[in-house]
Amino acid sequence: MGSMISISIPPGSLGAKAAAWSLLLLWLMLLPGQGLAESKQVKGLPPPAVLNPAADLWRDIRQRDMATTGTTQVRGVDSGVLINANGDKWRKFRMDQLIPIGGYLLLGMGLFLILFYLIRGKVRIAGGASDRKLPRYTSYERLIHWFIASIFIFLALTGLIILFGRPLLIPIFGKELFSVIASASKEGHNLMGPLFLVALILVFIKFVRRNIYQKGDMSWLLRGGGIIGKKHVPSNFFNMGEKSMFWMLIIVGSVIVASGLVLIFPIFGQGREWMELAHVGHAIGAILMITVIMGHIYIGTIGMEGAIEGMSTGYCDLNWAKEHHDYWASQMEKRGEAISNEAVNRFSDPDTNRSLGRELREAGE
Amino acid sequence: MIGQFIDGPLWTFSLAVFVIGVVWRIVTILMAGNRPDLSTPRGSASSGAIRTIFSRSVYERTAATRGRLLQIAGYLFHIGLFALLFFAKPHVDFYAERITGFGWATMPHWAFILSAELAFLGLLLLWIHRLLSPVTRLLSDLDDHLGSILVFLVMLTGCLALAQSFEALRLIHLLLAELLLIYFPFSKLMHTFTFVMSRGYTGATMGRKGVNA
Amino acid sequence: MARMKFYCDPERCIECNACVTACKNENEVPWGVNRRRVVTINDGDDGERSLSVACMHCSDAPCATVCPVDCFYTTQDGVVLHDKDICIGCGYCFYACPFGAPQFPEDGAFATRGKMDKCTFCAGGPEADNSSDEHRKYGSNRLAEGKLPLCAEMCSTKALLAGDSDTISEIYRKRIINRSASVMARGVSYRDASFRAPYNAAGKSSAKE
Amino acid sequence: MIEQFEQGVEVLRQQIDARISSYFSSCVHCGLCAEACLFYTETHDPRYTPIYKLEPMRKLWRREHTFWGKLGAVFGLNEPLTEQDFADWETLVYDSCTLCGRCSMICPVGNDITYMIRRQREGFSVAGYAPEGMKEATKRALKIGSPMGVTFKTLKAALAHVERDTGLAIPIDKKGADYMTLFSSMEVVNFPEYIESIARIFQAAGISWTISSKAFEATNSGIQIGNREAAAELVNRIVVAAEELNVKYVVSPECGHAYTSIRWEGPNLIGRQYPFEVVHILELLEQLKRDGRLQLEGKSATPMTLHDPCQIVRRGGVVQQPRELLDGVAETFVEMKDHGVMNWCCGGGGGVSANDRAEPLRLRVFERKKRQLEETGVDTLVTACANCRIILEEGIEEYEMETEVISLTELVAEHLVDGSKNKE
Repeated sequence: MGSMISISIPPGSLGAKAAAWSLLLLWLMLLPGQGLAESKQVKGLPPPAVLNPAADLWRDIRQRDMATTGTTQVRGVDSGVLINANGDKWRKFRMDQLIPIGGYLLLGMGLFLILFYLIRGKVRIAGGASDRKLPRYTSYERLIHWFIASIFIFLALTGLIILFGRPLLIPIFGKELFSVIASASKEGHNLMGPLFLVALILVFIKFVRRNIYQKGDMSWLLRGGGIIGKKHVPSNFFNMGEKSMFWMLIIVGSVIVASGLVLIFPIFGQGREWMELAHVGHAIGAILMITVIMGHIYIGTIGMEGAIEGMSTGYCDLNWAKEHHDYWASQMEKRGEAISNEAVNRFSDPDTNRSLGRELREAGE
Repeated sequence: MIGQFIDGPLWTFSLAVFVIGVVWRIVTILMAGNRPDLSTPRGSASSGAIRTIFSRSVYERTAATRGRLLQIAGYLFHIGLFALLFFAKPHVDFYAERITGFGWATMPHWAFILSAELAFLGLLLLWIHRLLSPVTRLLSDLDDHLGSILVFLVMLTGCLALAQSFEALRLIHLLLAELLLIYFPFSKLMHTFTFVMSRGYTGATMGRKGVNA
Repeated sequence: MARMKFYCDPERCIECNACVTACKNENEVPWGVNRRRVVTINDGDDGERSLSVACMHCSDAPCATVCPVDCFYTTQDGVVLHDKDICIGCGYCFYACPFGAPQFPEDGAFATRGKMDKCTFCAGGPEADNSSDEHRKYGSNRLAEGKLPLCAEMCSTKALLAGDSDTISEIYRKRIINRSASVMARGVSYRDASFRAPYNAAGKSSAKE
Repeated sequence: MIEQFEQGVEVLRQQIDARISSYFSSCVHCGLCAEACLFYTETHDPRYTPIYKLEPMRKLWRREHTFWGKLGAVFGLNEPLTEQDFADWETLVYDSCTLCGRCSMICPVGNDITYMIRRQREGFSVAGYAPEGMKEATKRALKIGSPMGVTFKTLKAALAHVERDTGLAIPIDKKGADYMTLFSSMEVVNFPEYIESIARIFQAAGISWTISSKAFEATNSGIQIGNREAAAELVNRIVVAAEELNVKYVVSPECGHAYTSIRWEGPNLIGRQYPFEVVHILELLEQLKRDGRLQLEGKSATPMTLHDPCQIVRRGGVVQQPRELLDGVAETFVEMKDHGVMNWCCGGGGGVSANDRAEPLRLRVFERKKRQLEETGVDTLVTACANCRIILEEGIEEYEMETEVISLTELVAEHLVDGSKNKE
């Protein structure tokens, strides 16, 4: 037994004996990186006969080697664990890394996009809008795009409220009101989350074939997707950037969904470690995804002329398609899929509907 | 103060508007009257009517892609909403306290959440579809959008108030539900009741002809 | 100003669970919520030790740091309390707490979290002392009545100490001195001086001796 | 013109009954009916959505039967039904609807959209917004007795021809006969084989039948254009003739809308029940076959498929009979993918065939039928409606297909046990 004691505490340390009596020292031992190494060996004194055995106990349950769990009458996951060592790591991640770094990343992306817009400006259709259009997305494709988009925006907003609400919103709204907002965000986030999984599956099934990397994608990447220089780089239905974004969405999205499910359903017997890990994955994935999607939204709306048409009306301008997706556009044009603007308007614009009767009658008479 | 108003008089008022409005709407429809059908029937009108009232809920496989999507989303939304409305515990408790005086069997919590998920899935799909499809863009008027928005908001605030611990969230949910109740009799939402009549009339005519409609 | 702390003496705790029962009874906590639990290490083996744990009312509480709605506060007595009207039941405090103190009433089959509940050092919550609201949400407020938490008061072996940290560290210090003195005076090892086998981290292996 | 328009609105107003009110109240604008309409599925033009074709009537209903409409009308907020609406919707109501009734089968709230369009046409025709072709046809039907201008003289010539070919005497104006047979002008002009088949089948089955010289025309342009008075007049002629001849049954020809008009709409148009029964020729044939009075022999080896005429099957209820009959005469009978009550229209029903300006559209939407036919892989198409037959033949010609279209009655006649001839 003596050996046992001497392993734990440097021999001959009377100072250690005194320290072990102190409650404060027990507290210190709970903190990582703190030990008793600083106690100095005093020469000429016999080895310690007595040490507080509680010190050993506390060191063990401190879980540095994740070994000691006890039993308890209280049922529940992890109820036998006396001290959860990872909690502090998780706290540090959240407070020292996630919130500041994540916040600056999102802010930085916003600023970057503003700067980019100011420098580069809107990417115009070089040849101007043509009088013909190509069918780009079917209504089902648009439906699932806007479905995943609306759910994503809702989840991103509610998630960001929970993450950044304390530093940003509490000063504005006060604790009481913010608590209402946060509770609503949490419940909404939890309820809508599983729908993101459904949307992700639908998007994956619908778009995966067009997003497999093809010949020509590499050269698109090497030429910077046309950002460098003024020349447009030809590409297939989706260019390298869009494909990469798709795979990011699928892979990171799966991580987010999987970790999210771990977090909202504490019924699988997952302990704190799992949830902490899931939270880390969820947060990193979400910040990454929001950053990328910000770029996606930018290039889809104010960043590029004619880009949103495909997703809103289902048709894109022929010149736009030739400039940005030349391989696909020329194929489509060869197959005679280009449609005149009037025909497109007739199908998508409700305001021109009334003229049909007259048109038909005039054509018939 | 405003909470008491929402919880008390406004609730009573909206319920009254809803009940009186719905009855009034149904009565005015019936008052328009139908001419009796003099042709010799081949089959029974009443059994045709009953048949159609139920058979129109059956999936129609001949509808094309868009039709399939519409029908599936329609099922999800309606089944989810029905379950939420009548078998979610907070709702049943509310009815028991305010209207009926007695409660009934409620869903377990997981089924409650699941039906909310389904209802949201269905409603979102249907709504985005309404905004995208040329057909529904052409057909939809303010009433359609207002109805969708109100139902969506009621569902959303209901989901945000899921924690059931913030009075403010409950009141927002209740207020929107009351607005919905007031709006209900004057809108498309009346199809909740009139679909029985529509299906019944059509079913009766088709039943007389011996067609399973 | 006093700084309230718990300390559980493992040499004295006999795993009677009276503290758990006392806590449940005094604070009327719902099913599934356990503000205090007794954990036994090396159960049934040589060197078995038990500890009663609850919220330790940390001086720099991790739960308060991570709370997204900032619902925690520390009283003048150093007791860490939270406001249930603000809590949204996110569970972050549960992830961060080293002791597993925050508890969540299960809300149905998916076990979505209700509002967090934890040991209050029998000091209630932010509501007026001993108001019915406070009692309903947080249980007793014995501190306001000048009493210490019931778990410690009930402890038959006085293993669980609660009170001002100066006082309880003094009590514990005296205990250790007394134990050591008795050991040294008799010139035997601690093991021989004690009724109980000393705690052995290796667990079963020590049984051979 | 203004007066005519106001009359039209008034007529339209009278059409709105409890059924239509509940239909409009129920419609949630889901747009599912578009998927059922071949004019939409073939063109993807949203204006061909069935319920959209009812916008004028809905406008009137909304203004006069709903709270917001009435309120808006008081404050002059919502625009009233204008003559321009009639003008704009005329083609939608007449050219792009064959009253096939497929939308009525698919509507999730159970709206009978076809019924509403039929009603809306009443207002349109009174207001003067109807296709010239249909107006003319109605005029001819009222004046001459047939929309195609076929007089009894023409029929008589055709009958004489049949008598010569078959050697059978065709009874005309025979009082007390059991069955009075009607024809459609199309059959008289284009398919006299039909008359011959009828004569041979009735002879073989030993049926006492006759043709009225006063009313042989079964088609009813009044129903297609939506003119209640004209429709009632045309039905009344048949009823009067049948009563004069004191027949027990009136046999409707294959022609689809003729069956609907005489069987289902007729009594309501003239406001009384008939002292006789109306049967469709297929109903009758199937009945005879079941009773053993119709002996058939030999089955055609060529695989056949069936085009269900909308008005007979979906809107008429004669669903199983054609299939029973086909079973008796065809070895291989292939059903189309969507058949029976969910069959796709040929594109020429509801007066569209009488409407010249609708021809390009009609031929375009024939693609649906073409696809359906190609899916079956069968080159022989059996149908039971003279109108469908003409439209199908035109479509087949337009798309240069090899399909042969035959009438079910004629097919049955071909497979008669040759008892009649042997006896002679």
